Amino acid sequence: MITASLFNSFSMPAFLADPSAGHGEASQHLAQLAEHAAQHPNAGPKWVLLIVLLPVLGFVLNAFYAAFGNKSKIPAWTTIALLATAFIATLSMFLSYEGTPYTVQAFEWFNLHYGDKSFVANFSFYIDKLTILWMLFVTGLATLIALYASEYMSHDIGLGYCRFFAAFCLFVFSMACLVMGDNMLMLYLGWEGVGLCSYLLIGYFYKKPSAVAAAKKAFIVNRIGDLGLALGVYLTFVHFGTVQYSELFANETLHTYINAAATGDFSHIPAQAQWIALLLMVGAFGKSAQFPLYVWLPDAMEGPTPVSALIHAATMVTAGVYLIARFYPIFLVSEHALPIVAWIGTITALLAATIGMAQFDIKRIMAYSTVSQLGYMFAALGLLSTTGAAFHVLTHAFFKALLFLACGAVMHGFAGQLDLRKLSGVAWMKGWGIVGVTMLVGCMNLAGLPYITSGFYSKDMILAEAFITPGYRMIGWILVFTAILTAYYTFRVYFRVFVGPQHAEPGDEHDDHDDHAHGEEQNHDAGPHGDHHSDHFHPHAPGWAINTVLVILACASMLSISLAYIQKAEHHGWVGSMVAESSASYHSPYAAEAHYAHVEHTDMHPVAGPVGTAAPGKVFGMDAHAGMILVSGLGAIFGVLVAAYFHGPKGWQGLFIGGRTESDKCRMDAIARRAGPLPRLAENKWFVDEIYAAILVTPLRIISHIFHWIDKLLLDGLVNLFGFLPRVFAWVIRPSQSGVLQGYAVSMAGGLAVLLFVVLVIVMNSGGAA
Amino acid sequence: MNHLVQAIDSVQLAQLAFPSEMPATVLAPYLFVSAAMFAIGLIGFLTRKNMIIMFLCTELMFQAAGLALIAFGRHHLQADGQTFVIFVLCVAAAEAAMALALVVLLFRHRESLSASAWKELNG
Amino acid sequence: MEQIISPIALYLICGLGAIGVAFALPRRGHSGSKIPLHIVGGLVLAMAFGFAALVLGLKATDGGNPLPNYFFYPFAAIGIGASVRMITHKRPVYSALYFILTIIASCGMYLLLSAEFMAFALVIIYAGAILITYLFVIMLATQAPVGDDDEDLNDVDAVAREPVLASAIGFVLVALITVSMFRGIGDLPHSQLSSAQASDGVLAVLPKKIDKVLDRAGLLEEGWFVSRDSETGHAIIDVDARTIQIELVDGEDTQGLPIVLASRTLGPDQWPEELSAQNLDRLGYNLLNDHPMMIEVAGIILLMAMLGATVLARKHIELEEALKAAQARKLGTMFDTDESNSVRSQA
Amino acid sequence: MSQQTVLLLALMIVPLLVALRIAFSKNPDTGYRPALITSWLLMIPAWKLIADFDFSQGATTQFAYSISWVESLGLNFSIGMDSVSLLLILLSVLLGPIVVMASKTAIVKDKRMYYAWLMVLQAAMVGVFAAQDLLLFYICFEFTLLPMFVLIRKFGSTNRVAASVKFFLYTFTGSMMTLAGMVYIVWFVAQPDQLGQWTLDIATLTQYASNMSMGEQTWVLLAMLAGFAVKVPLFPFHTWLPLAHTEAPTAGSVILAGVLLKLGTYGIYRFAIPLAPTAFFEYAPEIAVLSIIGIIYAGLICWVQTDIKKLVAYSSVSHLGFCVLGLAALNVTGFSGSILYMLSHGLSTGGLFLMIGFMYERYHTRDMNTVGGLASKMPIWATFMVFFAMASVGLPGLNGFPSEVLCLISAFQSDAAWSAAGEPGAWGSSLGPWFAVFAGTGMVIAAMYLLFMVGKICFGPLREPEDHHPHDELPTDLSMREIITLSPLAIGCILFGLQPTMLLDAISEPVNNTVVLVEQANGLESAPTRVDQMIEHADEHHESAATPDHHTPEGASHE
Repeated sequence: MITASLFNSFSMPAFLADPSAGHGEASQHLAQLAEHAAQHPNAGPKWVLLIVLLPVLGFVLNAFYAAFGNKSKIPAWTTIALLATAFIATLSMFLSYEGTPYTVQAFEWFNLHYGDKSFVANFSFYIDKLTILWMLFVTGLATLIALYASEYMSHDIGLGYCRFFAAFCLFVFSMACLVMGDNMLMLYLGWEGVGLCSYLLIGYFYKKPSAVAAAKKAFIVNRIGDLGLALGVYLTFVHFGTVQYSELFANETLHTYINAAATGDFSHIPAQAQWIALLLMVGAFGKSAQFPLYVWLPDAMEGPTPVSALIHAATMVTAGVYLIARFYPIFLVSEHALPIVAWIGTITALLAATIGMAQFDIKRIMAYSTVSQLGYMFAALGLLSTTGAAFHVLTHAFFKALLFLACGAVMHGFAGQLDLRKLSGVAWMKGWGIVGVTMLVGCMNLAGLPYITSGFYSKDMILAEAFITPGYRMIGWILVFTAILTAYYTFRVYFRVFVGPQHAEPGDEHDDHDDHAHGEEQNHDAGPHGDHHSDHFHPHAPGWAINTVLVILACASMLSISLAYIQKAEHHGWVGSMVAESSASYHSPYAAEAHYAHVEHTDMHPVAGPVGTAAPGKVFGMDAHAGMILVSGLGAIFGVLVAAYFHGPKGWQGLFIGGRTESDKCRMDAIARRAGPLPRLAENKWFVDEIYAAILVTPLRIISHIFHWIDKLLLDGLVNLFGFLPRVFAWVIRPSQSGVLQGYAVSMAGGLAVLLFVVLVIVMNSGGAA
Repeated sequence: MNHLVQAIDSVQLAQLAFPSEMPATVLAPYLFVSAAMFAIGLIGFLTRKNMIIMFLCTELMFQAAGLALIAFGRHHLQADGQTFVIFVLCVAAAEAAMALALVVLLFRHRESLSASAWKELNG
Repeated sequence: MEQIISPIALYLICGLGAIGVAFALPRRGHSGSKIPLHIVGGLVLAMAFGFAALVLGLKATDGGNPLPNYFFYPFAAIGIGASVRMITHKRPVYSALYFILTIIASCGMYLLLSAEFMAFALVIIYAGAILITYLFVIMLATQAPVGDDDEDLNDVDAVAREPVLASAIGFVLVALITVSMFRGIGDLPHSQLSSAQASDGVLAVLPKKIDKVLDRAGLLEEGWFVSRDSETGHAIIDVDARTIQIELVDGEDTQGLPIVLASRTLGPDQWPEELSAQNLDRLGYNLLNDHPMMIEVAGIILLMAMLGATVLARKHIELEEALKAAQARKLGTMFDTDESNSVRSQA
Repeated sequence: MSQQTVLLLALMIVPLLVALRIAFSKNPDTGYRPALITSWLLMIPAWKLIADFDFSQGATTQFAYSISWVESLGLNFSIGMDSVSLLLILLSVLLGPIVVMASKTAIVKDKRMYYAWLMVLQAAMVGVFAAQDLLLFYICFEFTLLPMFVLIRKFGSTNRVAASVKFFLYTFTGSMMTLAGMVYIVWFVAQPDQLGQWTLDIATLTQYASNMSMGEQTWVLLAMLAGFAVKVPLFPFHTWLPLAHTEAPTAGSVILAGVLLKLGTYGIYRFAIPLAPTAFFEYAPEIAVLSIIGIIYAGLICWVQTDIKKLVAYSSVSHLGFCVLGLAALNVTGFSGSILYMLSHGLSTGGLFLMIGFMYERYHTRDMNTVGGLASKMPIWATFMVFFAMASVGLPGLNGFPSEVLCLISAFQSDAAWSAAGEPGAWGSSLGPWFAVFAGTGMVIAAMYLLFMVGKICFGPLREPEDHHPHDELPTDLSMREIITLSPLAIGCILFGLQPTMLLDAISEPVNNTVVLVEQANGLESAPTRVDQMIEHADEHHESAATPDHHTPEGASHE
């Protein structure tokens, strides 16, 4: 009921009320570009295919290594080399891009002709700036993380190592298909492909039941989203008659709809067209772990950390953002899709942040923070700021990968220990300095400390958008609050794990170089094992590969600040320039005005939807951007301070006011004990998993069992009954078959008599012969 | 009295052609006898256990059928009835030959003529 | 035409018959009762028979219709009585003999139905051949009872199986057959042929017989014959008008047709007394002309029956292997000697 | 008789001859080698047929051959193939060597009988798809039962007797009704006001069948569906399948899933639809509902199975629901998708059954609670298992996907309100988006049960039966023979997934013809649909900006 009223209370802001805003033109421009691509299919340079082919080659090679029992690091080096080449190819694709999208075809895939219609979806690729943007960080990060993994996975050298890198390559291939595909089926192929790789990599330690369960959960929850996506794709084809981007974006019908939406009048856009966006949205929610389908992502941390970093933080989970950005025109013609996206994103951001605050497993905290940050991106998309979303995707990719890899380094070094209560002062340990510093960089970015972090700029763009868009101020406030929480939980991790007194309890992972190390520890006797760890444990510090990658990523995080300033005037920065001229180029007129013109938008009352209480573009009476710098910057600092107060080490450098003496005793613990059920609820993730189990999984399971019994007893019973009836009948009449000749003769005579009688009756009734 | 004269007339066997049409009232008693004989044959077949008697009863039923055939042929003034009785006779003879051979065979196996001695086919 | 016999009466008769037969069928254990049950059954059956005769007779005389010949009644009575006795008698030999009696009674009825050939054929084939075979088999296959008492008889012969049920079914069946038969019997179409055509129509196909009879009656001079249809070869004779065309023939032409010199017609007054078709003529003609296939079928049936009976009744002789070998050797030498003999004789 | 016709005949006759040779050999353990060689050699004529087939005229019956048998009744022995038949024949021939190779160690006694019947089955399968005469089709259709019955009865596992009897009686009862329906059509066409003479030629019957009244067509359709729905199997008639699959030997399961089930859908496509077009059009929604119930119901049942073979068997029921859904949509995409499904399901589910068979040979149990976590012991096996499971889930790039896509699109398309302008097959009739949505849940459910299976059998800690000891002949992991057995299927899955266009092109003409036939029989034409009108209307509205709105598109509810 609440949701229903919520939906009714808002609808799509009529962003095109002002004809001067130029979106009709943008739409026209897009159509021209797309049409150009449609008229010149397969016009791009063929070497672009390398980006896709190299990972496939990597997969095949790794499979061969596995088949021939390779026991060296060659799989890793092969992968790194190939992915690096792919990255270079992407770079050259970026550099050689001339402003018009083009397609490159590998081979024909679907080609069904009937009548004058056809269902065409080829194995070909559509290159525009959005694609390039995504592919740059996908291939770049993949290369770096492969390097990292070459060291991280070294205890699994052998079959597992090959398996890991094969799946890794397959993932990059799938991601490339997802991002570069020139039609929705290619996107779907990539979409499912990354799902598969995610499944394989989460379940990498397949002997651990929890890993298997997490992998299964990830795949199935994603599959629910995929169902939405698939239906959306099918409906697109059914409605627009094509799934190819170039034709779709040049589709006249679509532009008719966009023009209709520009007037704020959605009543003439058929429901079918509006449903497409809603269905695609479900897919995006699944892949990008948005409420209510986010539950798989925290569990996915069962996988090796490089996987968490690449797939579950930087690239795959942003596929939902890419999807919505790519199909922005379709989302625009849906009255309710974008508002729902905005609200779901906001709710997810808040919910995940609250859960993240109360977790103790540092990887899970990062996972929830990922969910939360993805919520930001979705909110941005819903607020018509694809630029903001894309920028946040980019910065988030860097700093979250960094954070994960740093956590992974800790995990690697401390035998799988992830509990922040059992680690302390890691940064001060020998050989862990680089990890400590880079972790700090990552945390600052995630917390969004003002001006000095790229995370601040991207988040600020989203928050400003929320405040200046009429009717969405509430979202803005929620996101600001979430930003404070984010700062808190981020630095909670940092303060507890990386600074403070040096203390470490190793995890339960046996660190021998065994192929099957991760599964077999359960079979070992726990007692002596544990002693061994606590008494003689020496964390082994990260090697050069890990450190190099961490440093590069930290630098990248900091350097991406500059992106906000490149081409700031025209496009909101470099990312904006990449998003512009793609199908995602519909950025909010409000933002445009706020940024460039500083004009008061007194006359911009939307046709549909309620008007915000404050005049658009004003925060605390200031320009939205300036106001945001104030609000979110202060909020972030506030969050860090709170974290320091509750979790900071006592007297740490004499600078902060922390009260933690040992790793597991801090002020927060005392408060949490007294705060009633709330912290426990948050720690248990608001029991969302349990609720799902209770209202979805268990009933479904029960229904399945009921079906099983129905099948066994009722349906099969009926069949058996039909088989049984003749037997009963036979049992009844069998005695009549006495075997005595005269018995049969009697029945023959009797039968003849009956027959005659019947004939006689018929003759008499018909008044026959007599 | 003229009935008696008529009777003697028709027994003159020299006068062999069909003397005249036979009305239905004359046909009916013959058919009645035929039906009765058939019924008796049937009952005999159903009740008697001796296989030879049973075969005799089938012969009796053949006789009943033959009588009806000839009576109808006479009624219609046609020879087909008699022709069929010839056929019936052939069948009866063949049946008798086979049946008696069978009876002998069966009797050799069971030392009994009872039809009930052979009931391996019971269900 | 109305029903010959009322169904109610018919059911009654059949009911009586059923009761009678049921009583009359053989059984054990009634030696104590004063009146033997089969006597009672016989009486009931006689009642049924008499009642039937009465009903049929009354019905016929009511409408002024003719009744069957008086000889019919004794034949019918003997026939039915003998057949009842046949199925009720405890000794198979007697049954067979009673069956002969039934056959003889049927023969009588055949005679009344102007089927004298069939009557005699029946006696010869049935009574003479088939029943004798039966008697042989009865004697072969049955152990002769030790004494004359019923108690000495086998159960097989002495006890009827389900007499009541069988009688009921049998007579229900017969009641239904007769009811349905008698419903339509009055409406049976009469023969299209006149009586003369029926009996003498066959004469036309027997020209040589006509020639012979006319010749014997002195109606044909030298060279005269009955006229024959040039195509079919039938005699030109009108049995209704009782006229016969005769002609004077002088040899044959080149195509084998007779060269007719003169012809005239014999009137009804000149129709000789003896000129009539015998029953046998008609039967033979009918059999050979209308039902030739039946002869073939009957022949095959009889042949097969003969073979079957031979195979079935053959006694399997179990020979030892050695014995077989000896037999074969013996046969072999026999052929050898034959061969050598013939060779020698040729030489 | 052309060379190709001889080859086609050879595909049917050579296996029969080999079967006879095997059956009459003295040694009861013979059979594997001749069967193997024969089944490999049969590939040669099969490929020759493909090479010579004129795909540009896919709907024409090619390599046809007909000899009259009983002329007065119109009985002929006539064979030939259009592209749909060709592909299915190909599938049958391809599965031949695979099942023979898979049986090498699984069948230890009575090999002579086993391989002889396998060869007979091979011939019957080719015959049923090559038949151009109703009677020949029916004979071959029924003749597939007999070998299968023997394979289950003699070579199945513990409960084989009950399984074989149920399999035989159930399907046979159904197909007797099919026969009745077919006989009625033949009789109808033989009426003087129709063709006026007896014929069993399928093409001729198709021409006249649409003259039947609606009532007649309904009965004919019901009769034919009685047989075909049991064979597919459609939802309430599926209970024989899990039992038969579970008890059958591996090769039997593979053929059953790979080809025999397709006889049902092929029958619907080839007979039920063309011979009762009006009735099928009328009852398409009901049939679709049954298929969707089957998809969901069987899928959920899979989820709670512990017997792995039963799980895969139920998954067949679920998967073939998509196939029937595509047929019920009665449009080009639907038919194409359905035919693709017939082909693809044989590869992936056949593969799964092989995997299970190989596992069963080593562990002698199918209970997932007893055996599991095999990835650590049998990595190659586990890799293939995951691969085929993913193919079965419908992962894009593998074989399940193209067919699933087309089937679901077709369900959308067959509702005019949801279809783009002028789509052929969009008559505003039968199915609609809800069909697609509910059928689509099958995708999720498929992932649920297949991952459940993979998770239990491949992953997790190693579990083996307590009395397990290594197999005498077989290595721990897959042997080379077994890998070679699996490879064609795996390669087929990938090729199929990446090159569906090849197949779509091949079948496009017959499929289009069938759709046209249905359209004509129902007096439908692909008129501009309501969406078109709505668009026009929206344009007008946009230009004049004053027209009041009369249109509320159907299904456009946002509540």
